[in-house]
Amino acid sequence: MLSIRDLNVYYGGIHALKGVSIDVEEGQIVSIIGANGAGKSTLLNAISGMVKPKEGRILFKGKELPPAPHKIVELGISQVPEGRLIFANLTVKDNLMMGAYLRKDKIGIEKDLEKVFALFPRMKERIHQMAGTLSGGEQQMLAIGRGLMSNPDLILLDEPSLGLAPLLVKTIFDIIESIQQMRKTILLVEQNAYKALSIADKAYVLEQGKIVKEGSGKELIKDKSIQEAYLGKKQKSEETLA
Amino acid sequence: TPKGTPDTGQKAGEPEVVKVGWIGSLTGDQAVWGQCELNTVKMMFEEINAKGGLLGKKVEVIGYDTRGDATEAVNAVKRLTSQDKVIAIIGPNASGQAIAISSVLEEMKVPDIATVATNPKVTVVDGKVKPFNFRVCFIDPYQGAVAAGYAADVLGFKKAAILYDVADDYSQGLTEFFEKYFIEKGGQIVAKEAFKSGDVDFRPQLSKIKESNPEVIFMPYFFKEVALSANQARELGINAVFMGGDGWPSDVLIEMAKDAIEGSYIVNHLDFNDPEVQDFKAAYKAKYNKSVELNGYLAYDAVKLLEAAVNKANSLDPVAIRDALETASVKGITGQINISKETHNPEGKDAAIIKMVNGEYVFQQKYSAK
Amino acid sequence: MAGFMQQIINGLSIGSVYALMAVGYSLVYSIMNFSNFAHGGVIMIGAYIGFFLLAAYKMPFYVAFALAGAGAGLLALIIERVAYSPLRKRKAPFLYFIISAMGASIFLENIVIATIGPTFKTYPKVFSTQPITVGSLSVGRLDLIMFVISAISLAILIFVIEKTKIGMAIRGTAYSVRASALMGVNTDHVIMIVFGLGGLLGGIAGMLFGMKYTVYPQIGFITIKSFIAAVFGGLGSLPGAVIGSVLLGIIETLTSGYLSSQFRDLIAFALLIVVLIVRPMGLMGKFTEDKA
Amino acid sequence: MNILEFNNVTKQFGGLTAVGNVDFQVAKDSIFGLIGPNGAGKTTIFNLITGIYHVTEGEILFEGKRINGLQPYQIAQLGITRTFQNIRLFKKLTIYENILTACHENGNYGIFDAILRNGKYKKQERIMHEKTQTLMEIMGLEDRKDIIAANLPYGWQRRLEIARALASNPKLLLLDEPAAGMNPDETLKLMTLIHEIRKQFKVTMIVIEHHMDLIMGVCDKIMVLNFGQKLAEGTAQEIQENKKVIEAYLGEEEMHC
Amino acid sequence: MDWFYIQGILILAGINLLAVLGLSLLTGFTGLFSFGHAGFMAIGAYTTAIMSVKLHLPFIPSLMIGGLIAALVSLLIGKLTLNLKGDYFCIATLGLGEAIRLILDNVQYLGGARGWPGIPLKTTLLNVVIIDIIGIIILVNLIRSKHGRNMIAIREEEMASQIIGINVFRYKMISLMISAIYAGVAGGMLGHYLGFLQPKMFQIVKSTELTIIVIFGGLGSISGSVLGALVLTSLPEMLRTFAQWRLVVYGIAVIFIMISRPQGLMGGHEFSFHAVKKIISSMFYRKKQRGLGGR
Ligand SMILES: Nc1ncnc2c1ncn2[C@@H]1O[C@H](COP(=O)(O)OP(=O)(O)OP(=O)(O)O)[C@@H](O)[C@H]1O
Ligand SMILES: Nc1ncnc2c1ncn2[C@@H]1O[C@H](COP(=O)(O)OP(=O)(O)OP(=O)(O)O)[C@@H](O)[C@H]1O
Ligand SMILES: [Mg+2]
Ligand SMILES: [Mg+2]
Repeated sequence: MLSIRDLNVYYGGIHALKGVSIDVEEGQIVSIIGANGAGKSTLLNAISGMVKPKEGRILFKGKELPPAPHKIVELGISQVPEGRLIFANLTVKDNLMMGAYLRKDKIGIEKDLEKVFALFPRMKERIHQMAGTLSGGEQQMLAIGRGLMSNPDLILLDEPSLGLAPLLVKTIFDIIESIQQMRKTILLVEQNAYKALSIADKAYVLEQGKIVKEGSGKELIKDKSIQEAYLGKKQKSEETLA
Repeated sequence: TPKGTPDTGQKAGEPEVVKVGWIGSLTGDQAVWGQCELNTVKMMFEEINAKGGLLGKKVEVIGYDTRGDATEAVNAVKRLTSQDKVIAIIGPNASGQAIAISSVLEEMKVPDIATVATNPKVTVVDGKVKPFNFRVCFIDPYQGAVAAGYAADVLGFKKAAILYDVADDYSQGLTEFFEKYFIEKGGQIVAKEAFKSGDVDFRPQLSKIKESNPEVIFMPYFFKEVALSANQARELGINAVFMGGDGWPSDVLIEMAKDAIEGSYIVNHLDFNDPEVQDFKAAYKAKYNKSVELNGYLAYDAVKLLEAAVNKANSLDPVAIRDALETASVKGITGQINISKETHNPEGKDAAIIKMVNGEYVFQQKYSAK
Repeated sequence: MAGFMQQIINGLSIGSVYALMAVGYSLVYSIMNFSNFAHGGVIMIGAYIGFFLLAAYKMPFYVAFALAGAGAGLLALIIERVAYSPLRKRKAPFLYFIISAMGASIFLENIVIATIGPTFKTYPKVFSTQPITVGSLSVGRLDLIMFVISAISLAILIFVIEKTKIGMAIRGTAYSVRASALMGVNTDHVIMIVFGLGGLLGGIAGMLFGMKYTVYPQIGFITIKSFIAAVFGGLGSLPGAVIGSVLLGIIETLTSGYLSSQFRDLIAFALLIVVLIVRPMGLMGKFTEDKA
Repeated sequence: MNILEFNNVTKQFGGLTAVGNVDFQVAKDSIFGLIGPNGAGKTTIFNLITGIYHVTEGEILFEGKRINGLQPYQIAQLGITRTFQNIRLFKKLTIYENILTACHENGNYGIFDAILRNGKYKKQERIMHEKTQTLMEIMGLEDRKDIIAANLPYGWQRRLEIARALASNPKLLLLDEPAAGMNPDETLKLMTLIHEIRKQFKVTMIVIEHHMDLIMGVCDKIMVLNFGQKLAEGTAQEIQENKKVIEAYLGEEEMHC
Repeated sequence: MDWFYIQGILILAGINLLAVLGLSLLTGFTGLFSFGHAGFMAIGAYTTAIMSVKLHLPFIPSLMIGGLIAALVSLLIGKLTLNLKGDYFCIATLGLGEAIRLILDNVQYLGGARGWPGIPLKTTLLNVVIIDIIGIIILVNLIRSKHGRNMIAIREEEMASQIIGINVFRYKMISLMISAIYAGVAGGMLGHYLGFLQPKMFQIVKSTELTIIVIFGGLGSISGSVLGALVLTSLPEMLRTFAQWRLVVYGIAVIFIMISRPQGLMGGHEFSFHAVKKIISSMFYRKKQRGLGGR
């Protein structure tokens, strides 16, 4: 569905992505893990057209992506950005409606709105609150809900569990799986590597702008070096909890 | 030479062309007048050149824009006197600029003839006459006195109101002297209201003036505001006679406020219908396809005065011209100009009283304040 | 009392002039978050277009009116393309936009002086200037028309901004161009629509201003007043812009009428500052506690 | 001895009670954990302590003195500082400049000393630069000295926020989700860092986090908020076993493994 | 070009520069946008003139008093308005500038709108340059100190500044007062350069001209301000021959430079002393290299 070949992105002198190639099959959850600054967000932004790659190709359903971000959304790719980027000056409802900006099917929109409210009842309670005054976690819920509202074929999630309470983190991963059930494709960037790998059909490890490993989620979870670099703590915390 | 005075009566290879400077507003809200002045000067110089030039040399004008800004005027005069080496400068039309440039004129020893700069301090400060500043127009106290005298003595008004532009030097000057002389003549100022340059709505002030029931309203400002305020006054049902100064005359005023200003009186520099004026008016119109504004007449006189001084001095040296200007006398289009050595003003110049009749500027009489 | 009422009417009349100008200005402000000082120039050009269409081409009023609005809207778009869009592309801070806007306004004023000329022009009479009198009070016909037109255009504008999808996109873009783009909004279009609308309102304002007063290259100067009025009412709030304008008009007239016309602006400014001290976001501006 | 006390503090936004009648004490030199579901009012408590919001009711005592009503900078000067959940760095300045700026209380000289560049200025500036240098080293930022803050990846920005907060020698440091955006490994390092900071700077800390490992690993005492009310308070052990907390916040699964 | 003329432009550029330096502290380094600095110039100009003409004080003390009075007025204004944000503050200063002008228009003792001629000519290129250099040194030293850093912090992120203990209001006030002193002294020099003062000289246009220079030169860059003052003061002079087209060209030039260098002339150099150093050192370096036989 999505295939990226040899992608190179620069920020001025900083070479943020160095020849990255990934493939995402329809209906899969593909996770990308990596340390801070590895270039994960940059990769998602390149797909969304928010940063212009210097070299490389991004093919979506076999076709080259157009340069303008709104055209890319039209094709069915939507991003839930890192740091939420909710519209602080709009109400919760309007934020969600912005998510559905390109959709024309009124009934479908209503249905999806109800779905979002079912996922996040807090959003329904706060439907008229200015989004800027929501708590951090509430904003994160809103951002995810907004991403769902565009009913995309491919949804790019940039650290969706950031700042969410443990209970909600669990819910979020459940939601991600249920989104997959709705025959959508998901490209997931996560710091919570354990969770991200356990639900992934396929995963990539990004280090300093390069893909250093790829494989199925299950394989990678068992990988020694990955356990050390990204999951090390998980084992330890399990000890403490036990 | 760092601070070389332009010695025009100079060395080998004497210039074939003599340069005369002009400064004034070509841009900004005073551009109407500036552009007309420069046009007039250009036209006159062509005439002079056709007749053989100044002392046999072709004369050329270098005109610089000042945006109506004193600082810019100083820059422009510095450039004219040092780089362009002009023998004299004509303009500007606003007093602020004319005052600001005098130190440069003195330093570079080049005379200036202001056109419509009516503030007394253009030529005389603290009782001392400024050696290089001259003008061809009458001054604010005189104009104010004429207006007040005519209103009180000839028209017999007792109650006057004043509307003026508080941010404008010209308007403040006329206001002060009109008020002073009108009261001296036993009149009463029943209202004195101000607006600020750039305003377009005068109803609040006019409403207040209306309540004071004046017989005459003195409006010492420029024709755009005159047109607007006159119309608004009539709309508010004010029936008093309007009176104004030399900021009024223009075809545009009539076009816009013909009915409102019917019956108004204006203190002017000349009678537009004077037969002697017609040639110039027609020539200007033919050349520029626009009617000449009031400033054109005074620019005309400034050029005439300069020509007379050069001929009298029989020299193109700026200082010699200055000396000649001190006692120059010439018959101008706005009347006889006799420069006084003490004030550098054209003394004894009568004002022309004009009345608006059927949308025409109709000359009433020459009038001079005692 | 009649005097007082007349002054209030005078104030409303001046206020509605400010209001028409302030709305277009405030609209652009609310999206772009910078004071578009070229708006004055757009208003002025609108006034000239209206003038030429009426005086030289003798067009019917409604046609001229529509064309003046359209022409000014187009001009605003051109300014956006030439002077702002390159800055936007490079994500320059808002101050640079202001300078570019000032450049544009200097350019517009002076291009008119250099080509059409500095003299003011008078609109041909379209509506009777005979005021409507009620008792000893008089109201200009044009004042009434301006009042109605400001009210209608404001109502339409608020409806568009608050209730339509494009309005939502406008508000979204106002907050974050980046986030809106991610939602599939063609932010370039939205910004052009905003400038176009702002220009359109400016053109209408200019033409009505020209009819009521006169046309001259420095009309833009008066927009400083509407800028102040917009701040007074709360920046970015369209109803605020209108209320601020009307209040400013009334304050100005009452000050001239009852306190001192010499110090009118001084008193008006002092009042403005008092209002801002009590309500730092203007009368209708939303005061949001900064959330950490 | 308690460094901070909340007595019956309430904060309302319009009809919404974000914090309602909350009482708690933070012991000096301890690390105090503040947890609770999203929107429970945790950040609001930080905003109240630092004076960014004004309390609706109740009082906040710092070292026994009432601080509500003071300006944020006054509270900061008393020795309370914080990091922000939504990062607020001096974006266009470099890492070094960010910290150096925050060191301003470490050196004391007037405007005229600065203008004259006298000895006092030089000496005090040196102190500030040294302090900055030390902080950079402790926080592991020294080799990124000249990077503009805005261009840093998320995780480092959080680190920089902590460094900046430490620069003003706080007695009480409030960390709002310091591990957000860090992977488990980095979170682990952060834990070590927090212990290190406690040792080196002798600072009391209040930490808001949703990473339970971090909270359980570093906090001496934990308070759980829910809907603006105190739900529970106690040691890590007590909190983990508290039914109400599990139900409202932690979730079942975590306990089973 | 004649030196006499150039000298005049340089003096004006120097006077503008001084006002611009102050404004640069306020706008470029503290992030406050003022539209009323012509008002502070006016206060300085008239005060200085009163001191030297009416009280017969020497020029330099007169200038200093002019600056101080401007600072005093800014203190009053600041107390009222510095809590306002962004454009609200900007409008308040605009109002202030106009208010000052309006008062001066009405004070007949100082000439009212008709102006005040006969002020002694005391401003020379030499004293302008000296005062400018002092002004630059003070500003550079200030910005390189913790006080300057605090101001920059306020510009960058006001809330974070408070949280690290910066008294935001106080520093805004200091910045405003210093900028008012600069503007006041510049005004004093202007009056004693022209020998004439008129409230008209201090219109909004003058304020915006200063702001344009600051931004044009590059926000937060002193070397940019220097360059900006020189370029923008002489640009209208260079365009003189365009007559009524002059400002048309000027407007286009401003837009063109903004869109082609959207960070201003010295854009990207946050700390101008870096820039100054770099420029100077690169100049030396280049010269040296050339001396050694080129690169
Ligand atoms: N706008 C920018 N300008 C300059 N450099 C940037 C910019 N955005 C990102 N970078 C740099 O590019 C690299 C990759 O950043 P990116 O945000 O993609 O990392 P990430 O993997 O998403 O990290 P995190 O987990 O912290 O979100 C980093 O070194 C970062 O400093
Ligand atoms: N300025 C405000 N206006 C209105 N409501 C507000 C404001 N600030 C916070 N709130 C509301 O108060 C509640 C508490 O918010 P707070 O930011 O303290 O939550 P939190 O506990 O920090 O949550 P999170 O873990 O998601 O960051 C939330 O419901 C939020 O929407
Ligand atoms: Mg990222
Ligand atoms: Mg929070």
